[in-house]
Amino acid sequence: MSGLELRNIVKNFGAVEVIRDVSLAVNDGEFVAFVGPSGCGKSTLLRLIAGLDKPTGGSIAIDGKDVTEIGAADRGLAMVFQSYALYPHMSVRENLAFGLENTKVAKPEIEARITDAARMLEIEPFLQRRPGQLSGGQRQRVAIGRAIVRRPDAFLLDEPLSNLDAELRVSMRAELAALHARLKATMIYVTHDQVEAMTLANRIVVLRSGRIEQVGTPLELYNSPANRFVAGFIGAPHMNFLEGSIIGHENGYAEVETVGGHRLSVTARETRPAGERVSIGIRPQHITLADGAAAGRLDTRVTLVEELGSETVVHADASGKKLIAVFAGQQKMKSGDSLPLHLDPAVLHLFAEDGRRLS
Amino acid sequence: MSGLELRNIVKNFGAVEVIRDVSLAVNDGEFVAFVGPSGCGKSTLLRLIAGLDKPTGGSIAIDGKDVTEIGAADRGLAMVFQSYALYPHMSVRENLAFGLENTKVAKPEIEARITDAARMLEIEPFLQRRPGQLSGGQRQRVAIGRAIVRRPDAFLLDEPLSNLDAELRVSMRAELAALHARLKATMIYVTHDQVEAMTLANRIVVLRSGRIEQVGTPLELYNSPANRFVAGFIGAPHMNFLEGSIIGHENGYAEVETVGGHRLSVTARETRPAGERVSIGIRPQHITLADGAAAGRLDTRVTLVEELGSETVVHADASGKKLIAVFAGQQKMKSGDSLPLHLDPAVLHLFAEDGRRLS
Amino acid sequence: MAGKTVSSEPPAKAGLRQALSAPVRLVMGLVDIPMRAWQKLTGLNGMAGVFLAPNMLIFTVFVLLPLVINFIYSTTSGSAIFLPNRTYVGAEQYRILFDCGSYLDPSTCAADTFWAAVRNTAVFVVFQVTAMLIAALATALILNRELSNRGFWRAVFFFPVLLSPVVVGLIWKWILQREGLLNYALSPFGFEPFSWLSDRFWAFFFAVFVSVWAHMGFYALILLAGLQAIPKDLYEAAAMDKASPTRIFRRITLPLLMPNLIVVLVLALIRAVQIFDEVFVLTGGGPGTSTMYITQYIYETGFASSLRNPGLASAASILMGIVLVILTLIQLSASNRNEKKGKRQ
Amino acid sequence: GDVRIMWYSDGGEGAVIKDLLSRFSKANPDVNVILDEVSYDVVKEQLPVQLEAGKGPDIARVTNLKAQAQHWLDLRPLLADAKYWDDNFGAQADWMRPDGSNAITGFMTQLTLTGGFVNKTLFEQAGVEIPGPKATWDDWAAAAKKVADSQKVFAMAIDRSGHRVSGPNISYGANYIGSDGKPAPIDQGAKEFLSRFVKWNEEGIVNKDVWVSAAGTTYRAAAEDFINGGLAYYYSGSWQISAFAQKIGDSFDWVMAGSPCGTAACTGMLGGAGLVAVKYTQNPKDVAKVMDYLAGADVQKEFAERSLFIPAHKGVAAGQMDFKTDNQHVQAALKAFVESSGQTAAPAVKLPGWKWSDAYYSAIVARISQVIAGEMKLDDAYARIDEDIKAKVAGN
Amino acid sequence: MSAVGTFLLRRRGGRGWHWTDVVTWIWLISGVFLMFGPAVWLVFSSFKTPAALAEFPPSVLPYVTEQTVVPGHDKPLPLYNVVMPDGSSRVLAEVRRIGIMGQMVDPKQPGEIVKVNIKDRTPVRKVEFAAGNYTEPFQRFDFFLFLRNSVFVTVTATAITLIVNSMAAFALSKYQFPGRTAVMLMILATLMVPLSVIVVPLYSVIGTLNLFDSLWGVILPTVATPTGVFLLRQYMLTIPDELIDAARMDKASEWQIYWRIILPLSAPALAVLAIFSVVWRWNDFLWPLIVLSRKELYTLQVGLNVYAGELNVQWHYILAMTVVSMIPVVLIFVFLQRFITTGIAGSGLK
Ligand SMILES: Nc1ncnc2c1ncn2[C@@H]1O[C@H](COP(=O)(O)OP(=O)(O)OP(=O)(O)O)[C@@H](O)[C@H]1O
Ligand SMILES: Nc1ncnc2c1ncn2[C@@H]1O[C@H](COP(=O)(O)OP(=O)(O)OP(=O)(O)O)[C@@H](O)[C@H]1O
Ligand SMILES: O=P(O)(O)OC[C@H](O)CO
Ligand SMILES: [Mg+2]
Ligand SMILES: [Mg+2]
Repeated sequence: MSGLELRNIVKNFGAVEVIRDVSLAVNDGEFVAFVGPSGCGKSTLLRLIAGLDKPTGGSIAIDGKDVTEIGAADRGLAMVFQSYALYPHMSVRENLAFGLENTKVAKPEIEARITDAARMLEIEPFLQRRPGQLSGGQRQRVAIGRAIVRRPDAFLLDEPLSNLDAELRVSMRAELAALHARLKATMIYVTHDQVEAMTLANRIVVLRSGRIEQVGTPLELYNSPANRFVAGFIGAPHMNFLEGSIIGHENGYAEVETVGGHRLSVTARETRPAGERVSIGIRPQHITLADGAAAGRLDTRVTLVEELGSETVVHADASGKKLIAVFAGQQKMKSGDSLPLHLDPAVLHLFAEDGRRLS
Repeated sequence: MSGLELRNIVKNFGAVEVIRDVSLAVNDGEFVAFVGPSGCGKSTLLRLIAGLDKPTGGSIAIDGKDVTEIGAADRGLAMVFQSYALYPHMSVRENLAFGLENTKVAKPEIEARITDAARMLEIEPFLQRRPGQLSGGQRQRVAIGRAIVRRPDAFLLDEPLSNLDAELRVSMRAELAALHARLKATMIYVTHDQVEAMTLANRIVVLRSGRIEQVGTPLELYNSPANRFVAGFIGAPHMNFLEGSIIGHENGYAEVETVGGHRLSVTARETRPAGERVSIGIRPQHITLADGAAAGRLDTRVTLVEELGSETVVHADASGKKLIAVFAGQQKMKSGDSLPLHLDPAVLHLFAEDGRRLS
Repeated sequence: MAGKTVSSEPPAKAGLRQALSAPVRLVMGLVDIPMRAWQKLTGLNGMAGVFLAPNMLIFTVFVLLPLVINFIYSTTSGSAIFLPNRTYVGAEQYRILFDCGSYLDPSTCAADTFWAAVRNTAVFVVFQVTAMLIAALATALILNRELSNRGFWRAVFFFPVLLSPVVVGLIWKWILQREGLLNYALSPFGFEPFSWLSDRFWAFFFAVFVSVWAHMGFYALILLAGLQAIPKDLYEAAAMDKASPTRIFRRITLPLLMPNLIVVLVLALIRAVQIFDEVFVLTGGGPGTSTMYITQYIYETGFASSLRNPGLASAASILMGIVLVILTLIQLSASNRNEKKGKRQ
Repeated sequence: GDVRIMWYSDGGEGAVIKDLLSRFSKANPDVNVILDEVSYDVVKEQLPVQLEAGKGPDIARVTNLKAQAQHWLDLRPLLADAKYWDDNFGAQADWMRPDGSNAITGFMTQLTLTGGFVNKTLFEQAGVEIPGPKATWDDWAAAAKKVADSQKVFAMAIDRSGHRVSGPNISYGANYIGSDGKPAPIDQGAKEFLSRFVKWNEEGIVNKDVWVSAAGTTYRAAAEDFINGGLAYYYSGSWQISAFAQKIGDSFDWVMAGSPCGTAACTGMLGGAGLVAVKYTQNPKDVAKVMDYLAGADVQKEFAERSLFIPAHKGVAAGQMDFKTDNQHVQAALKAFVESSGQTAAPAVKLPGWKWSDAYYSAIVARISQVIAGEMKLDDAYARIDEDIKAKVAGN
Repeated sequence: MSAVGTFLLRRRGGRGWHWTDVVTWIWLISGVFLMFGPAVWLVFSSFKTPAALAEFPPSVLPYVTEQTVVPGHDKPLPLYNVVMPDGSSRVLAEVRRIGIMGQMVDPKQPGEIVKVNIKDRTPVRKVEFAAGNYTEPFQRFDFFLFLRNSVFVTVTATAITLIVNSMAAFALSKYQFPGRTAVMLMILATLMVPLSVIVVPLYSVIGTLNLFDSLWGVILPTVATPTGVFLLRQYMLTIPDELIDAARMDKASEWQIYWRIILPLSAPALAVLAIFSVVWRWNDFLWPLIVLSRKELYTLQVGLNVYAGELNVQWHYILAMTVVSMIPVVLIFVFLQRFITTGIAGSGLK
């Protein structure tokens, strides 16, 4: 399997519109990540694909076959629920075996797959326990295991690693990638973790309030976000935006006046009338310290320093506008220091007032 | 409030030892993060502090008063449950109000606090909904809100942000920091997110299999992990470890032979006999590209490249040993490339065979 | 992290369970084959029909059909038992029941005993159901606490349910009669022997008391199961929220128990309206007709004497049924509102 | 073939009949007699349903004989000696056959007769003379009240039953049966006694509890009070004898004193249970064989003597009875009943075979107890009694 | 904590007695007296002779008058405490009673007859259990046959009740289909007319189906009990739908969801219904009475009822047999009540 196609999906809960006209095609074997702010409709979309809910409008096709009216059990998918939904009365082993028994997999094969999955998820010691006797992260791994053992044509994973520690998350990520490579199964993956989305996905779907904002490969989204929302959403800490207005255009560059009368030139595909409000985006990682009195230097004052060990996040104030910059390693800055910053025109993004990308 | 003291806490579930002799003092107003692998006992410890479970051994004191026998309701703490534990039959507003009504807070005050919390948590639109009608992240925010409105002397937060998107998580983090500053409440915070732990906590407690491995400020843990476990656990991706053996000592440096006969010198506090097995740790962010034929250069081959946009994670193979390196920005490497690496002695960590830190 | 108390079984016991479950699995597996086929054919909605079918079949034949026949009875007269031998009289039986000078004064009715029974039943139901609900709820709440010897305490309160109504009536009659245990126990305090059951108030009181005594365990058990189903973590959350026991009860327990409380309310009401056996043995409906309830009236009219009047009895039972349906509808509409509330997720 | 007998017991008679039947079985291996012992409820509530459905046992012990007469089998053509039956059971044959027929459907397993029991010891202790055979109800009431006052017990009690007060009613001249065979309105005779009875209840001469402590037609006996020595005079019936023998034992002396007199007679009420053959049997011949055996004089005598019953068999009753008990009170009481059965007034003999007697009994007991409970005036009660009976007649 | 205190582990944490603990205790203790007391009394009464049963004021323990063998008398004589005219009291045996005077002898000096007014004597009594109340019925009828029938009816009816009702309850709680409310209402509405009222129509149905005089005729009409459907349905409403979603994703058929997810999670409610069903079917009286007319098919309750005659009820036997027939249900209760434990349905969810 399994190409998946969503056509004009709409889903309402009573008066609440949760999914508004979503169309998307997922190729067979593709790894697609759904990202978007909390409550944007990711889980709902997953449930619609799974067949657990019926869309209010639109249709869903799997492998070209319309499955809109087909029940969840007959769509051949496996799902990791955001809430785990483990069978509380079954041991971990039984939880894992249940789906296999349903599809009449032979006993030894079941045994083998469970052993396999348990090793991979590091839950061997708990196979005899009930979900109620597990920690949050252990439960989550069982939930993943339940989907994995099934070896379905397609996986639907709803924030499967959210409750795991960093180390485990890295190894689970690798396991999922390996699994994807091995099974060649389509995977649809909801996550809030940028690293997961960036490293695992072939394509990322950015959702916002039930609409798709952009679909693209991770680097496409990172480097050329279609609009200000995507730009802000992809990348952590989020992109800094400086409001400003067009002064003029020159060789594909737009001259923009921004905070404190500061002028910046940004690549621009379109010519916009002078005076139009635009915003300039710059990722915190792209901000560098200005050495000396270089042109384009932006004077700021440090308001907060967050030491992450491997990098330092600096919150700075530029004429009342808050900026975040990330510097590698541990820096000797502290709150109140003055901080001259350099914004390289090459890494700036330009967005129109309606959020559309201009650069 | 509220100094907290745990003295030799032990907790068993039947035959399973979950917490083994944990002693810890938390100062009034301190922000302490509990981190550790999934299943290490963080939630259990939190529940013990809360008074929801009784320790099998040891005692708990709050503000110097032994509260081991005192019930949860009388300890004056507020908790965000890992599983949320929202009241399913109450609207979000009622969920938030419940704790306040219990303590006979005046109606307008309740109203004010709910409005406040709802704004901060961005859940105003859902105040009339039941938890069942919310997304995972929205529920989690309600769970946080329930604790926040109470303005207790101490907070216990069990992975409160795990289901939120990156952007929201950043803003929630800031809100929690502000709250901590404003209320001066003690906070105990379980998290799997390194950034949260590093940025929020005054001190981090690293747990492993029910034991405390190290307690210290974030940078202490990052820069001088007490042992190999802590070193590996703090920092993402995790620290690389190269097995090797002592060759000799010289001016506080130890000469170590490691993979592929490669020799490295590392600062060492202790002199260990030559031939002893040790391991050298180096954080992925500290690995740099070797320019030319510099000494100490390590020849590796790229096996996997993960592009995160702002940085690139490179998995490399050094004579059969896997190494991970993180480079800023987007790199032009691809799998199979040869990659000469430089390991600066200044950023190397040395650990004894039993894991103890030597450098 | 709810359910910390769930303990894993010892391996031996688990093994036994597995062994025992093997035949069950086999049977259920066999049933699954046609079930799956049917599901393929009809989808989920068709399955609802399958699950309902056995019950509905038995139900229609053995419950619904007799009820319909019962209704037809109410339109006939005579003492013959089987329908074909009876004469159709239309609404005559209902006319007799409703032939009243004033509905407020039973003595002006042709069927004065019927109306007296109706009035008695109404009063009885109000008090009995209230008392029953309170007692059952209190018992369930207390049995829900972490008691040691749980089985023993449960048995204590459930025990009377095991007794047949006749034995129940009899035990209490022996206790309450003039020369009974109660008077005997009271005599040291200077009480003169008193015929409790010959006094209108006390007879009513004990009719309520004994019927509550006899059935309370039944409802308490239903409520107990409901209480145990309330997730522990909500109580933990409430404890963290500094809720007092009363507030936990009002705001957590009560609303989450609602589905089961509705069961108890509906059943208790229906059974209170139908009260018969134990009160019949206890008071016989006396003193006078003060504890004569509607079912006793029906029984007396339709079955007790050799000159039965099943038509009139059926008509009375149909009227009673209609009243009950209305009362139940009212309760259920309340429950439907609560159904959504009580749902987790 | 099979012959099923549905049988209920009030006391030890089940064991006796079992014994007798086993003798029959030995002698008649071709007839398979099965005794289904049941509670009286079965006979009262289940049997009618079965009968109307054309099913049921082959033989049954029944009290409601007349109303179900259409279901009984006419044994006359099947019996070896119908005349024997007519001679010995003819007096009650009408109770168990449709009006106007001459069928032989069965026989009474026992006769019961209502009458008064006296706690002799209480009378002695109070120094009150026990009233003589011709004493009236008023005399008894007066004497019993004296005993009651002196011994701090209740004076009198009458079972809560329409049947029980009908004897006294008839003694005061009551006649329930109208000229058309349908129920007559309640007459002065009945009112004579009933008004007395109500008055005695109000005055505490009669223990009010008995009648007040039930509604409708529910039967309530006052035997317990008597057994416990708390009652001077108890008007009940012959069936109490064996229970008294068992429960009173040696606690006090008691005697059976027949029925007190009214203005018209000194009668009790007859009653009893009959053993009848059921029309729907598959083996009428075998049924007749069994019935014939059970109706035999020896069998009848043994049954009565061992069960402590008053025999219905004329020949046996006329002969010398040797009741199997060593309790002299019982011997005496049984003899007294056998004797007083001769004094039964004509209307009292007729009532057990009258279709509407039950309607009359029920109405009386239901309404009079309402009067005693203070729910109703006596005159209203009389009116209600007539209406109730009318409704019953109309409904059937 | 006292020994009593350890008997009751309190749920609310903390030291000392919370008011809820006090209420609990009062309730439990009065429960023992009020709920259990009459039952204990019932058990003791079942060992009483008919005379002792009829006795007022009633005693708790079964007493009989003590007897002794006195030389010169064939039969044992009853013993009495006698208050002598001089105020002293003696234990004498009564030879016979004439009117209000008893003729007594002192067992130690058999020759001399003492005349005593019966008001001055009280029987010397001892506790004695009338085992005959138990043994005689056993000898008299086919107890084990009745027992077998009862067990068959109870077990079969309970099994069918549980399966059929839980299936219906599943459909009514977890499916949305048109007419769902109507079905629910119809099921409930039939609770409204008591069995005793529809006995005759039911009898015609049974007759038509040829189930008369068959244990199945006893079983079938009772198994579709609305109580069970209603009870189970309301309980199943509390099982999170997400578990069913998960099972559907696991390719479970609806039947598998029913028996592998819903049934185990409804265990507490099923246990309650099983207890009820066992109690009901075991104690059923009216209905079997109607359907069964042959003693080979009698259930215990029907069989035991032979002691209820028209004019006389032999309570001593009935009580004894009530106690005997209660034993199995008590045991079953004790076994099944274990399953009424913490519902765990919520713990698989976040
Ligand atoms: N009832 C129980 N019986 C046995 N073991 C249990 C029980 N409950 C929890 N455990 C075990 O105790 C350990 C600690 O659990 P805890 O929930 O405290 O972990 P945690 O640190 O919060 O993990 P996570 O990050 O995954 O939430 C786990 O290994 C878990 O399996
Ligand atoms: N039953 C319901 N009634 C009304 N609104 C609902 C209901 N269920 C969900 N919603 C709303 O639908 C929206 C989408 O929910 P969904 O669970 O799909 O979000 P999500 O993208 O998965 O969020 P998260 O990352 O927080 O899990 C949310 O805003 C939620 O409040
Ligand atoms: O009508 P139900 O469902 O209450 O069932 C009651 C039992 O069958 C009584 O025996
Ligand atoms: Mg979600
Ligand atoms: Mg945890």
